[in-house]
Amino acid sequence: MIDTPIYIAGVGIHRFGRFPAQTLTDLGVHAFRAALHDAELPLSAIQAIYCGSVYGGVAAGHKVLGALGATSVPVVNVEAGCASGAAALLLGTLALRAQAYDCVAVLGMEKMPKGMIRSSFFDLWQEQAGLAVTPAYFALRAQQLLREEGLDVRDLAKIVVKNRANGALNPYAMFQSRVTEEEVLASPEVCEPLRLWMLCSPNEGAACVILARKAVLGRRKVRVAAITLRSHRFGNVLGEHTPLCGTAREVPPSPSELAAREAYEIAGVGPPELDLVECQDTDAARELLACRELGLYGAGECAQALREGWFLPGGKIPVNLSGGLLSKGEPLGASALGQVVYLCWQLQGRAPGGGLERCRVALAHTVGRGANASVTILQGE
Amino acid sequence: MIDTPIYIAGVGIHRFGRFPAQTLTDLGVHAFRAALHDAELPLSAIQAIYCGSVYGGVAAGHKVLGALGATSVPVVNVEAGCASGAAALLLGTLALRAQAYDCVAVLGMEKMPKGMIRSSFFDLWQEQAGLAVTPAYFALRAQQLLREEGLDVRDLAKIVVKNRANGALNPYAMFQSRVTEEEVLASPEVCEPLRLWMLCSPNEGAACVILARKAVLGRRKVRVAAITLRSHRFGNVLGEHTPLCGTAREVPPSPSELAAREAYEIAGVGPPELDLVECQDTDAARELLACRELGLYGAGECAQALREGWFLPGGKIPVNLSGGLLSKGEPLGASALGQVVYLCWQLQGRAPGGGLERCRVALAHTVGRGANASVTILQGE
Amino acid sequence: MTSGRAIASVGQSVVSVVAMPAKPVREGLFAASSEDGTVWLLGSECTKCARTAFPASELCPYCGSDRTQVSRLPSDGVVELCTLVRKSPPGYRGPTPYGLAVIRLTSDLLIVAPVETHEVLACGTRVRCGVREVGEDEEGNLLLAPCFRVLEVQPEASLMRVVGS
Amino acid sequence: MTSGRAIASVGQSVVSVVAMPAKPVREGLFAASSEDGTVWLLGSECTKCARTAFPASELCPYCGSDRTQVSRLPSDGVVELCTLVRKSPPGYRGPTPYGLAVIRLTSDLLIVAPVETHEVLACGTRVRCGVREVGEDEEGNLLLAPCFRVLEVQPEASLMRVVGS
Ligand SMILES: [Zn+2]
Ligand SMILES: [Zn+2]
Repeated sequence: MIDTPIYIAGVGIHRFGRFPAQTLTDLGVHAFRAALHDAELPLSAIQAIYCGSVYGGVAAGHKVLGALGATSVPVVNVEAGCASGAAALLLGTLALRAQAYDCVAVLGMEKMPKGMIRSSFFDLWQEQAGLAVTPAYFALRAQQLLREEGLDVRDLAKIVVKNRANGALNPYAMFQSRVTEEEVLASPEVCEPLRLWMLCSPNEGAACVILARKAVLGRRKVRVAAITLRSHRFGNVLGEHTPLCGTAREVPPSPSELAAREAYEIAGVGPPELDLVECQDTDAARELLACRELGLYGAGECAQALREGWFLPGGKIPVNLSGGLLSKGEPLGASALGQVVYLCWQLQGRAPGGGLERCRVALAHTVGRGANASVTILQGE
Repeated sequence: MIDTPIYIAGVGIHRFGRFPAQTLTDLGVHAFRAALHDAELPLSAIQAIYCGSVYGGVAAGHKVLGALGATSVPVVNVEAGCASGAAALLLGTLALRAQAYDCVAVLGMEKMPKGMIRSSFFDLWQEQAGLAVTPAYFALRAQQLLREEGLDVRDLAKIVVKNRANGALNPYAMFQSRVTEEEVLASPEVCEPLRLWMLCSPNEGAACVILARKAVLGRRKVRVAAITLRSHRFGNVLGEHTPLCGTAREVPPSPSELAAREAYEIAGVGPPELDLVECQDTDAARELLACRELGLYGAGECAQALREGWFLPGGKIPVNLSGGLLSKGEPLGASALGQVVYLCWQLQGRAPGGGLERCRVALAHTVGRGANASVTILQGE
Repeated sequence: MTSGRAIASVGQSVVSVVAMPAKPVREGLFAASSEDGTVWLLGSECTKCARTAFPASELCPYCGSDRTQVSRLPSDGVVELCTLVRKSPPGYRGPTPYGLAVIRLTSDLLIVAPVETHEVLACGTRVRCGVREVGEDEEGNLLLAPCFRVLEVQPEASLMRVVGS
Repeated sequence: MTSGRAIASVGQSVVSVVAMPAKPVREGLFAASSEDGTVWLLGSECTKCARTAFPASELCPYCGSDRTQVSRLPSDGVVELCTLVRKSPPGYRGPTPYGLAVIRLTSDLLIVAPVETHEVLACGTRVRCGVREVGEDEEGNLLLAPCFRVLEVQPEASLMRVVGS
C-alpha cells in the first residue's frame, strides 16, 4: 500500500442521544460544521465526502452538503452496519493515499428508531420463525464468554458500572450518570444473562472527521496509522453475521480478530503499545470479548485482567474511557467516528472530562451486522 | 492522482427486468459469479467488494458474499442514487490506485418496487404539498430542452424508436422489441410532453465488474481511463437535486458537465475521440440533454445532430447502442455497471447483437438524485 | 429545520385567521396577510452573496454563508414552463389534476410550484401565490400548502376562507 | 432461494399430513416423516470440503463450491447454550416465551434454533427437532417453523397434529 501519512485535520461531533426536533440532516450539518471549525477550513477545502449511515435513506450525505452550501464535490453514502463510519474513514483514507484529493470529510450520522429495530438484515421467514431476535444472540454470546473465561453476571455488571462512570465525565454522552452494580443487576432481564442496563441503546447522533495529506500546524499531529475493515468467515455459530449453524471444532478467526491483526501489522504496533482503546460494548459482555479479540488479554486471562483493573481509568489499558456505547448509545453510522473524535481529543490532550497523562497510540474498534468489524489505530506525533 | 493503469479483469451481468422468484441476493450472486467466470478467477482472488445499491437495505453486499462463500474481505455498500454503481467503481479504482489491493469486485444490484417509487429523498412536507412528483420534473426539464433546441415531441419519440431498436438486439435488455414513432406518441400521457413509453421503467438486475492492477492475458485489454463522480451546485431550478428555486441568469454547470469535463481531462480524450456512448436516458429528453452535457453536440446544435443521425447505430457517435435504459429499464444500483459491462464487451469485440467495427474509447454516463452524476471512460489497448 | 424558529412569527399569521385549526405543511414556508389575503412564499436572502433561496434556510445553499435572513418573495410571477400532474403522487392528498410549473417571480427568481389548473398553461401566463388545502395531519389540523392561481380567474371560496379574507 | 426446488419434494411431505393448509416458513427448511412424525432440519453437504451448512444452500458458505447436496440433519442434539425470549420479536406471531439455544446435533454440527421451554435450559439438556405453528400467511396457510422440544417432556397435542402422528 502507498504509505503517505494521512492526518486528522479536524473533528466535530453532535452529542449522541435522542433529538426529536432535529432531522438527520440537522445532526450531520452540526457535526460537519464543528469539524470545519475545528480544522479552521472553509467548506471549499473539502474535495470529497464519505457519509456513513445505515438507516439514512437516499442521498443522506448529499442533503447535508446541500444544507451546508452545495459545492459539487463527490458524495458517497456508505453502509457497513456498525462499522459504517469506519468504512467511510477507510474509503477517505484510500482516496487520499491514491492522491485523488488533498482533503476529504468523513461523516457518520444516524437517527435510529426507538426500541427493537426491525432490521432489513433478517429475511421474512427468519422473523416468522422467531429467529430475528437480536438481543438473544447477544445473550448466547455473553453466556459463551462467561463460560470460557470463568466469569459470572456480576462481572458484566461491573463493566456497566465502569463505563457509566466514565460516561458521567463525557458531555457528549447520552447518559451522564453513574450506576451501581446492584442497580444494573436489578434492571429488567432482557435475555439471560443480559439485563437491560447491560445493553446499549440505539439512538441518534453524528460525528465528522476531516482527513488531509498535510497536518494542521500549531496543534499536535494525529495520524491515521491504520484503518481496517473485515467481514466474516463461515463456521462460528455465534458470529456477527448471525448464522444458524457453525462448526464445533475449527472455529474461524472472527472479523474483529482479522481486522485487529491487519491493523497492528500496518501500524507496526501491538497491544502493549496502546494507551487507550474504544471498543464495541453493544452489551457488557461484548466489550470483554472485543478486548480478547483485540489481544488486550489472552484466552482464559479475563478474570485476572478484571481483578487487576486493567481496563479501568488509570489501569494498564483503559477501555471505553469515553463511556463507551453503554453511556453514549449507538447511532450506527456515527458510532465508529464518535470513537475516532474522542481518541483524537485524547491524543491532542483536549478530551472533555479529563485526559490521560500519556496518550500516543489509541485504537478504536467496532463490530456488527454484516458481519463487519473495523479497527482504527491513531497515532500522535 | 497516482496513475497506475486499472484494468477490467472480467464482467458479469444478470439481465435487467422483473424477477419475482429471485431475491436481491440471487441477482447479485448471479452477476458476481458470471464476472468471476469471465475473469477466470476464483473468489479468493477478490480482496475487497464495493456494492452499489439504493434500496438494498442493511448488509446487501455482505449477503452476496455470504452466499458465494464467506471470505472475510472488506465489503462496503454504496449509495449515490442513479450513480451508485459508478460510485462503487470509483471507490474500487481508488483503492487499487492506493495499492491497497490487487483485485477487487464492484457489484451493482437492485430490486425496485413497481410503479412510482416513494423515495426517501423527499421530505414529508414536500409530499404533502404535491411536490414529490418525479416525472413532472422530468417533464419540465424536457420542455426546457425542446424549447432551447427547437425540437418537438416527435423528436423525443424518435429517441425511443432508436433505443428500442437497439435494445431488440440486446439479450440482456428488459424490452427486446421495436416500437414505432406512432406507438410511442399514442402511449398514455404521463406529464406533458412525456408519454409513458418515453420514460424508462424502474426494475431489477445486477452487474459486476472485476478490477485489477494487471490485465488479463489473452484478451484485449480494457482500461478504466477515467471515472468521475460529481454532485451539484445550487442555482439550476431544474437540477437533479430537485430544488424549489433557481436563478434566472448564471445557471451553474450541471453535475454531468462537471463530471464529463473532469473525466475528459483525466483520460486525455474529448468527444471527438469517443466511439460509443451509453448515457442516462431516464426519459427520451434526458438522453438529448446528456449528449449536450457530454459535449457530443453544441448548444443549439441538437436538431442538426438528429437530422444527420449522429447518435444512430452507424452514426458519428452511436448513443445507447445497448438499448439504453429505455430498453433495459433502470435497476438503480446496477444501472451504471450495466453500461460498463456492455462497453467492455464492445471494446473487446464480443457484444451480443453485433459490435461496432471500430471501438477504442467508450464513455458511460449516469445522473440522478442527490444530485449525482458519473462519467466513466474506458479505453481498449 | 432549525431555520423554523426565526420565521415562525411571520409564518403563523396565516394560522391565526382561520376558524378550523390549520397549519402550513412546513413551518415558515409562506406568510399571509390577514387583511387582503396576500400570500408570500418565504425565502432567505444571503447578505454575503446577495442571492435568494426558497425555502428559507439558515445557511445559504449557494455560498454556505450563515448570514441569511428570511424575506418575503414577490407574490406575482409568470409561468415559464408548465406540466400537468394527473394522479396524486405518493403522500399527496390534495385535489388533482394540478399544474407543476417553473414560475419566474417578479424579482427574477425561478421557483417550482403547484398551480391551480386543469390544463397545461402557456408560457407567460401571469400567476399569483395562494394556498390550497392538502388534507389533514394526525392531530386533525388542516394542512395548507402554496399553490399559485392564474390571475384572470377569481379566487375560490375555500381558499378565501383559508387565507382569511 | 434457488435451492428450494431441489428439496421441495422432501419439505412438502410435512404439509400433506395436516388437515388445514400449512407450509413451512421457508421452503426446504425441514422435512417430516408422515409415519412417526420425525422432523429433520435440511442442510447441505459440500462434496468438496465435506462440511455441512444449515439452512441448505446451493453454494457452500464455507468454501464457495457449487457441489453441495441437500441432506437431513440429525433430529437429536444437546443444548450447549440457552437463553429465553420473553417478548415476541418483530414479525413473529408464535407462542412466547420460548428458548433460543445453541444445540449440538449428534453429528457435532452446532445450530441456533428455538426450543419449546418456559425457562433457560441447562447445558447438556437433550432435545429433539419438532415444528411449531407461528401464525398464518396472507393466503391463510398455517405457517410452520422448526422448534426443538426437551426430550423428557411429552410432545404437546398441537404439535402432534401438525407433524402427523
Ligand atoms: Zn450566499
Ligand atoms: Zn465446501
